[in-house]
Amino acid sequence: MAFDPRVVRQDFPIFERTIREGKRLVYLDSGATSQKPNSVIEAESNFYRMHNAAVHRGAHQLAEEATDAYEGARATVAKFLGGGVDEIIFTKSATESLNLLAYAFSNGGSDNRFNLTSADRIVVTEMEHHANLIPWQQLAKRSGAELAWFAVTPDGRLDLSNLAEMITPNTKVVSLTHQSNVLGTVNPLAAIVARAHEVGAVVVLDACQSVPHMPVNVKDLDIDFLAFSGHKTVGPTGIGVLWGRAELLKDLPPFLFGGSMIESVTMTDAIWAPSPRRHEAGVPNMAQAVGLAAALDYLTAIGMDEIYAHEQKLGAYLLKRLQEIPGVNLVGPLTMNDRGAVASFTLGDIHPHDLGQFLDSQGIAVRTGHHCAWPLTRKLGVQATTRASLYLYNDEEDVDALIEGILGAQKYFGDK
Amino acid sequence: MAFDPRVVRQDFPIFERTIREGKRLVYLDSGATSQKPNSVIEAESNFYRMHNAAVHRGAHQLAEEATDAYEGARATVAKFLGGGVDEIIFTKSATESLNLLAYAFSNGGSDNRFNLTSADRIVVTEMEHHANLIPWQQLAKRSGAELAWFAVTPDGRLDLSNLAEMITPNTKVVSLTHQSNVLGTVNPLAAIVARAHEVGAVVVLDACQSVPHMPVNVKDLDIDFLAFSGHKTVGPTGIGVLWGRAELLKDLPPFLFGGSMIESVTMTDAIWAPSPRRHEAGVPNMAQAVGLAAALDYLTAIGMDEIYAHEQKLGAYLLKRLQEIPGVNLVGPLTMNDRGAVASFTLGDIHPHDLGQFLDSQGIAVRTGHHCAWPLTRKLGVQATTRASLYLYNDEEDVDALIEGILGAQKYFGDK
Amino acid sequence: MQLDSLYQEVILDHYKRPQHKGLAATYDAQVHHVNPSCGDEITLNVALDDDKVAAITWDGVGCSISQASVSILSDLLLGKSIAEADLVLNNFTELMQSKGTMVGDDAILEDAVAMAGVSKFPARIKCALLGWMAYKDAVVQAQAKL
Amino acid sequence: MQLDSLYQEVILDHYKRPQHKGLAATYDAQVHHVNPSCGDEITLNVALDDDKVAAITWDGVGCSISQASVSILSDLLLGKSIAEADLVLNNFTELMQSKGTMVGDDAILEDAVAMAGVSKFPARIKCALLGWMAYKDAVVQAQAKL
Ligand SMILES: Cc1ncc(COP(=O)(O)O)c(C=O)c1O
Ligand SMILES: Cc1ncc(COP(=O)(O)O)c(C=O)c1O
Repeated sequence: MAFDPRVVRQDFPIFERTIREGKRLVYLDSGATSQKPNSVIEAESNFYRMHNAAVHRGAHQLAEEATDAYEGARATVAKFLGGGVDEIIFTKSATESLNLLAYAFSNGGSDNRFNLTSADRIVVTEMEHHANLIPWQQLAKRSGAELAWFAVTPDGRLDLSNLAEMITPNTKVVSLTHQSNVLGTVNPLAAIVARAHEVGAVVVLDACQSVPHMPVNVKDLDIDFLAFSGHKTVGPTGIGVLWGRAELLKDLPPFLFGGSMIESVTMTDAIWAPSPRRHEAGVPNMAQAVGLAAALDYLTAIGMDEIYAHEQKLGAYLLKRLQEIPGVNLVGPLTMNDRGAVASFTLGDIHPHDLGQFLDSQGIAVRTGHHCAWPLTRKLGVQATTRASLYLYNDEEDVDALIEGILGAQKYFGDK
Repeated sequence: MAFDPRVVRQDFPIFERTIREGKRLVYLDSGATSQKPNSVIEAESNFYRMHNAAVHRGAHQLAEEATDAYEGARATVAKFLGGGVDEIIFTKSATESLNLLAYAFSNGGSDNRFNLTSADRIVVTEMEHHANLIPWQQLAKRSGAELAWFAVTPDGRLDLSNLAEMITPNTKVVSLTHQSNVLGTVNPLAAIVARAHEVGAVVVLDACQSVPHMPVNVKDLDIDFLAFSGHKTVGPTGIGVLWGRAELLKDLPPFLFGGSMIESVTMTDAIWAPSPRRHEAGVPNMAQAVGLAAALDYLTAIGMDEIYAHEQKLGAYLLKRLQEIPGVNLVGPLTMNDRGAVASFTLGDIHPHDLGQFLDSQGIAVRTGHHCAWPLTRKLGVQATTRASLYLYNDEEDVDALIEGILGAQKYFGDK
Repeated sequence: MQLDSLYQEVILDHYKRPQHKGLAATYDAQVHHVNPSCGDEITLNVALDDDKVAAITWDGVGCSISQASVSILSDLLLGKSIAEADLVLNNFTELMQSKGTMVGDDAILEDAVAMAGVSKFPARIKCALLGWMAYKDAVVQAQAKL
Repeated sequence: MQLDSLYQEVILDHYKRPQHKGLAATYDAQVHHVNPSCGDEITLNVALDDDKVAAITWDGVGCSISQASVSILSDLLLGKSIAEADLVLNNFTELMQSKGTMVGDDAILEDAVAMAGVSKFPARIKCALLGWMAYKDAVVQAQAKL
């Protein structure tokens, strides 16, 4: 059966409601967070209603069932990413996943292989979300390591002309986004990964904006760590994932300390459990892990290839329609080559906040501002942009509504 | 209307199911995690179905509604604890709350008032859960500060005979549990808080086992920080709270770095937002915060005083019935003075795992092991204990079932 | 249309013809405020003459609400005593937090009552307050110098 | 009663009359293993004679499953070649992970087939494996010394 976003939409109860005096909801803010299908909402509720107990802890039937559900969710995530079951760590968000890693690089003491010193270098890019920038800035400050970054070209691509000079032999971590949440740019990983591995650095991928939208296989990408958030992947809030190679996780020092992450404890010392347990302190976000598994099952049933193809087509339509409007100034690549279905732009003299407000009055949800990528926004020479981000439940009608909304805003703010 | 646990139980859908071949569920493991009423499950589902959007970020109606719901939840938590709205930080769990604090004590640099050095002392107790012990152990290792602890007496109380020598003038933090998750002991705070404040130390309260079970008011207790978990408070998994005095939070350095916690960002530096935003990086666990507010509303509607009175009465009954059984050896105080409704015990030669397994076969859920308080278990001279922990939905029938189960286990393992 | 309650004529007028925009060369205090959620910025200069607001000038980039609001503010507070200006400031802040339940006292707020509609759009309240918070900050700094 | 499939007579017998309990004074390797979720502990000594398991002795505290399992193990592996013992070990591990779908090959596992029921109780599998993992570890260490 052909992929049909209108059929998909029926799985998402939020589309049954209306916005601002009866308008149809045109949700173009999935880059911030996605909507949830019934199966995800029910998986979480069902866990509470039927199987709720603390995992790994009780010797009773509910605890067994909860453990099965939680560990089953881990297996689902592993399969979705093409990683091993013991390579999946549940966190509360991609933000926590990336912080976990950045702390781990200074938590292990001088004999730990991840320990950074002032002799080392950390490489990021100028298009990072704050969540994949500030943790590394802080690690640099803590450890004395140097922070360096790939620049962004005027057309919104990474400038890799200085690849070998940027990823120096003393580079220990290269952390970058798979797809920019502002530009849509999908970064070319092969050359970066090859160079990083050549110098013995690990590659960390912020996959927040790729895992929801395209097939992502950690083995094929040959990366070392990957982070994404459940809530952008039609999953619940309060759940994120860190995938890491087993061979690396085994030596990765812990970040959060508490119950269930230990092998033994005295008043003065503790010995850590093996991964992934070592990295999951306390009673976990069980219902959210189960909800995330339902989300990935939902996406898998539709097919990530189908979703990708749909978004490529719809993204091309969005770019085309936007460029027909005089005054629209797109940031980021102008074609769909290595690019996702998100468009950030300015509109003449109309401030993004005002445009966003007008669109909202028409039922159209977009995001405005610097999109938590302030250095990038500054580099692009804009104060703020308006961002429309598409997902599996959007269709051409939604894009048409946006275009009409933009024309309406020009009229509204121009006429007055 | 009189408080009736059988009526309360009707709000919790899990009690409609049965265990092991049709047995009634006798859930005595609320110390590990509590069950959830329908209103909590529905609050979370309803957020996804009706209002889901990224808070604080979008200029559209859903984002406004989500922000209202999330900030409304913060106000509910503040009111429940008797704190200010800006004094509530949402985390994923008490474990994260306590780690946030412990990291903050070394994240600020030498001019930050919280920064610990080798001249300082951290004081905990011997009855701490690993979540309130290991983060401080690690802080001691990072900062060079000394870790000291109040001992536990044979009858399961804190030994405060050396209060003034323990909380020395160079003590900067005193962190302790309000109610022991193993012993049930409720610690006397007034003298500890007075001495801590006398020497200028802050008092951190692990309220995981008190907030769900008794009225807790941070102003009355005169403490400085408090942590608890939603999932033990009839709330969702994946949400915890850190309360802190506004006057302290304002200088507390951040822990997780990323979106929404900044005032401004460049490639090399960041300036932090004020609390509580500074301490909530990334898209938050919005649905879980909303669920937690529904949980606290649920408890408030019943009345924390009512719940406390019920548990005191039921706890007394539990202690009495247990002590009637030859072979039962209770750890912790033997009366309900300054004590909650949880009982940990050994049973002659029958290993807790075997007892727990037998009880499970009767539909009775208890926890066995060291309950994430291994140093305490060792101090008490036991390998492991069996723990029955009560909550608002338990009644005398549940206690009777436990007693019968214990007698059955003695017969089962004795006869063979 | 609900939107018109936000974008009153007065607001769009001030947005298109901002008052006192362009920083004066002399001042008692200069502050720079940013709205971290959208990046809007404002620089504001204040000069005092004893307890009177002798000059307010500003520059900045931002949405119609933030620009109009600071423009209205500078018209409104100029020449007032610091105490009078405080009254206006408090009145305005209260109006912004009213969630659409107040219309604003036009004897005190004059043109600024046009901002009443903003209070119904929580995401925009920070825009409206940006200039006012900057003014508040600047006066404190200027007074500290007296 | 499902519980009886867990607590087989053989298991309770071994629990009450553990075999080879009490550590021998001489050994090639000694290991100490702990089950971190319940605190159960075991110390196990192994002595090898070329490629043969010449002695296994142990001491420890734990539940009936963990105690019976190590008692059965020491009876079963004593006198076997390391390779034969490995076969038993692998067979046993597989049985434990079978979630109740296997009955166990009694030609290989002998008394240890009585542990088959444990595989239906996920929380107890670690108890059953505690001694076996200790044995595995000890043999590797003992061989390293040869
Ligand atoms: C006293 C105490 N402190 C801390 C915790 C940790 O709570 P959580 O696992 O929800 O983070 C618990 C419960 O596990 C506890 O009982
Ligand atoms: C590229 C990118 N990285 C990281 C994040 C942070 O994700 P979260 O806020 O869910 O932790 C986001 C989304 O906000 C993002 O778009």
